[in-house]
Amino acid sequence: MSLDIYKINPEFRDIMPKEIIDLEENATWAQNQDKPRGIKELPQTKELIEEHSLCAGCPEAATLRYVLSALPKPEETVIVNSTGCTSLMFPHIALHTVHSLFGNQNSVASGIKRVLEWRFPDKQKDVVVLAGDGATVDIGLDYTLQSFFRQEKITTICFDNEVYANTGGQESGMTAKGQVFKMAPTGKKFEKVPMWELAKTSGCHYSVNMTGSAPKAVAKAVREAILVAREIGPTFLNIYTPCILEIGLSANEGLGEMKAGDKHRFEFYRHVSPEAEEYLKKCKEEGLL
Amino acid sequence: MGKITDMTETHNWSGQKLVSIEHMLFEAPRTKHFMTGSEVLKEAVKRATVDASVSYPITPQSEAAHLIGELWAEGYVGVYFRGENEFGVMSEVAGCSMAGARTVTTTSGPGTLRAMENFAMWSGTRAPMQLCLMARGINSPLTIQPDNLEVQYLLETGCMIWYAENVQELFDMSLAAFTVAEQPDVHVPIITAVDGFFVSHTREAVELPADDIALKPYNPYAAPLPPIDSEMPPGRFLRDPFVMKSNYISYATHASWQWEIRSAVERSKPYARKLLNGLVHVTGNEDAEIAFVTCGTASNQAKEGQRELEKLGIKSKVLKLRTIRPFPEEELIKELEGVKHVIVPEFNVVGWLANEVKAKLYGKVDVNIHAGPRVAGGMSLPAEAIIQEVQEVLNAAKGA
Amino acid sequence: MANQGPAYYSPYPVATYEGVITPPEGKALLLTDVVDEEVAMREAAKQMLTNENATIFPGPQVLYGWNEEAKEKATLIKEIAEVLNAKMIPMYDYRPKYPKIDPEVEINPNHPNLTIWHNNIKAAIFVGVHCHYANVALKIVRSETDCYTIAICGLSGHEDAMATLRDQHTHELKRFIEIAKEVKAELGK
Amino acid sequence: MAKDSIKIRMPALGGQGAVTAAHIAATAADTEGYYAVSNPFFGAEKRMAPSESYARIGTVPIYDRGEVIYPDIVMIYHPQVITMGKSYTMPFYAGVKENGLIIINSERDLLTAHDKKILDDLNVKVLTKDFTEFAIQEAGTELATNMAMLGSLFGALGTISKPAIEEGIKDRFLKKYTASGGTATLDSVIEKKFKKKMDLIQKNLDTASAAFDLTAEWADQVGLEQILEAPKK
Repeated sequence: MSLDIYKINPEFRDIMPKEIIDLEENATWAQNQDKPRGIKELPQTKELIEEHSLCAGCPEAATLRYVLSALPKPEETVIVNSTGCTSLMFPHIALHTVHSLFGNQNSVASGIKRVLEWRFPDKQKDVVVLAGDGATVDIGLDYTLQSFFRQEKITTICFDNEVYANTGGQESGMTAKGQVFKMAPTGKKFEKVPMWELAKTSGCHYSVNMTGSAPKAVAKAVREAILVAREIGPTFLNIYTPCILEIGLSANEGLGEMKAGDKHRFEFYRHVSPEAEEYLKKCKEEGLL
Repeated sequence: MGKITDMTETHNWSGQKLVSIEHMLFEAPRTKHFMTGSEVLKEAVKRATVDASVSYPITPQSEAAHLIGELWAEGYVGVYFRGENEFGVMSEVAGCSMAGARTVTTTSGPGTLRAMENFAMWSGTRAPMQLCLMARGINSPLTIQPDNLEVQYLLETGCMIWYAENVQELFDMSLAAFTVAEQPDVHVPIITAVDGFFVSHTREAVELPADDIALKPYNPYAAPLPPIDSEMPPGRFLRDPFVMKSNYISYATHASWQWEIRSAVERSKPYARKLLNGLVHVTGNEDAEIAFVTCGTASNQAKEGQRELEKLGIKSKVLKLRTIRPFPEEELIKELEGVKHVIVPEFNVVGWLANEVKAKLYGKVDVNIHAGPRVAGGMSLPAEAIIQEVQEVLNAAKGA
Repeated sequence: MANQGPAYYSPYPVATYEGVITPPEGKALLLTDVVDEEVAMREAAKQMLTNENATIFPGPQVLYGWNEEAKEKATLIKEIAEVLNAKMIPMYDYRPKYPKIDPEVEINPNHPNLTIWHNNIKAAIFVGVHCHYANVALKIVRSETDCYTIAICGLSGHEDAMATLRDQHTHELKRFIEIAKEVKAELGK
Repeated sequence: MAKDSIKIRMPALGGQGAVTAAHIAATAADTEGYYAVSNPFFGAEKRMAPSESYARIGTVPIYDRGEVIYPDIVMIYHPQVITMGKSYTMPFYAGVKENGLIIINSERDLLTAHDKKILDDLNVKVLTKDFTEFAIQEAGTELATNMAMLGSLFGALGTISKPAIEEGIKDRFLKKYTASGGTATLDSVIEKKFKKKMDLIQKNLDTASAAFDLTAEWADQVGLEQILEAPKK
């Protein structure tokens, strides 16, 4: 049983730090729970992420907490990462995760998902990709789209901060046209890549563009996307999580920036294929949503 | 179609009887077949209880990759698909291996270079997959010919590199490779190299055990780190962690980690010695003063040269290196006792094997090392060219 | 830099660099020598009983009750600690912890020296740690501390430890307990 | 004096079946008890473009790999190899060894006086014959040209028997065979023409056999010495 890997042997309980005991006793694992996990439990329960070194007030860090709170079955979930700011958080997630290279995350995830299906034919194991916009849309675009073409049963979540933040603020394909960043000293010359549209065209059964402003909305999208990926095929979430550092905002201004985004540039976009729609309806009836 | 759950204590999912590597290599009765290197790799994979393979077309490895696909269609291999390009494929097999699968893939020349970043990642994450490399030239200009320059680029990736001379060796070596790579104290990727076309497309006699036996499955829980499957503690496990931008001693971690990969490669030696019958194979006159140090097809050509030289009254021997990483330094030094001239014939323009030999023997053996003859771009290296160069070396030595 | 180890601040804190590798099946390794398992067990027990602040570092494979063997081993390791008068500090996972570890109560493979320095540990047993992380840690310990390291490994052992026991399962742990008791009696500890 | 091993170079045009011929030659020799190896020239061959294959046969282990630089026997499958230079080696007999043999598939003599002088000096015998026409007569299709050429090779060698050749041909057409995409397509074309696989094999065997006899007779007439040692059984 996957949950057993968190169970501390009684002989060692007295020497284990609190965070580990908490993980066993007070995290919301899906097993032995009637209701779906969710954002509402964040305040009372042990989170699946420990302290990490992102900037104070980083919307990406907050959004990752929402994502982790919404995983339908974390004890059977594998997360694949990429390089960038996000990779500073990944070692601190209490799940099996992989960081391998910059841009290859959907390829690694494809291999893992297929092998887990092969090795555990009687279990449902979810594979979720978490990466930034540089990894998803620039250096890794081929691998992202090809995994959609191949109908890999994985969920890809792009933390879109519209910039290469970890390397010091360079233009990315997701940067808005006209924005001045490093490597675009006179402003970006072409439009932001409509990745959520590409995802739809490339075969994703569920594609969303949103901001990280509303925790509940993020959690709902994450949950739906992972459930659809389990049964139907690839799913994609683009979540705007601005780099407050690079656009000159202070630690408490990230939420405002995302809320502003909700109104125009990141107006909620949601594509659901007919098969996925039907499946989600079934999930609702079964209490999975 | 077989399912992994069909596997029993004695038989794998395709109904083959599970045997030890020793039985497979040394005890099972064999019959003669006549086939190419591509075909023989299929035969090896068929007998290896392989969980996963990902493929991509590139000459000359495509046929081997097709044939592994046929094994999947027949139910011998669990997971198989065509990836988008070699960078993707090498990441896909990394995923397969990290998720606990016995994994194999193939590539050649430009594919190797495209995928390059992956190989160091493979070893760093201790993923014990096998890459069968069918060496081909590197652009530019475009070439599809046999030329093993690409191996130079792989030398310091932290992967083991073995080199097979012919179709028979490719079969035996690729089976042994799974076993050695999966040893818990080794557990790094292995590249089994052959010269493309010279082995992949050459048809020759080969002795094979029956195909109703297969190697025991890979056990991902007898490994130096947990597989990515949420089934082994610690529950919080990143393979592998990002240690930059931290206030702890990341440089020591990275240094130690890199040394550990090299140590792991070194630990493969006793296993390889046993399963390959030694890391260096010797043919020719034991007491010769001329020794060819070779790998792959250059060994063939040197043996042809050795035989012709003998007809001319010149004694020589061929020291064929079967492993390049780890480098069989101890064996080579022992075999060079009494040798005055080392000749290193190669199928690439830079002479990477000669460079290796020089670096490893420097200050340890008093011998003249001649880096050549070398051919590149797919040219053949006929015995005639070898004989001529040996005579020039001998004449120069006399003149000196 | 605190006390340095036998390799001192070596750029090559690696036993394989000196040609030492894991012991063959059925054997153990003491520094550079392949020895019988019992010889290594005696020496390990002696080092633990005679050095300051002897500590056992149990790793994830025994800390968590993920299978029957892990549960049995946990009981036996606790007993070993009692017999050897040793403390226990867990290596409960392998992440590079942020912002820093508490070296009083935890050890981490990325900077094991911090825990060894802080607690002035002069002899330690690594058990239940995955081999890769044990090896990463042992190389750092070997280079940057004067701690006598002992690996009790369920697989092939660790040449970077000063004493390594391989293929150690419950049967072997029980045997180690018996030997440790003997050594303890001999030493009058 | 017969040699302990020989190298055969087969320059042809893509689609003529020279790779298949080299494979069958080596398989037949292997059946007869020789050491044998075959390989194609390593290129991206297209139809009617130069294509080359090689076979090596001996009573000692064969180590040599790759393109044959110094052949004992050269088999020219198509006149364009010579007339249009569709060859990887120029002239087509470059590197040929003393006491060797050249078989040319052509309806007319393509050698210049200069060529003849060089080959005469090396004591290399040349057989020029229209094996395509021969194949059409014997098998009803030019696609059997390679079989005629093969039969001719073995007729000249004299130490590899017809049953061994039969084994080689059957091995090629009855076993599952790994071929490049183009060859696989050609296989199906051939099969359609002959309707039945066994019929195809019989026609191939008959063609090879007739060419064998014809060449053996020619070898007698021109006094061709034994090129390859008999196998050590």
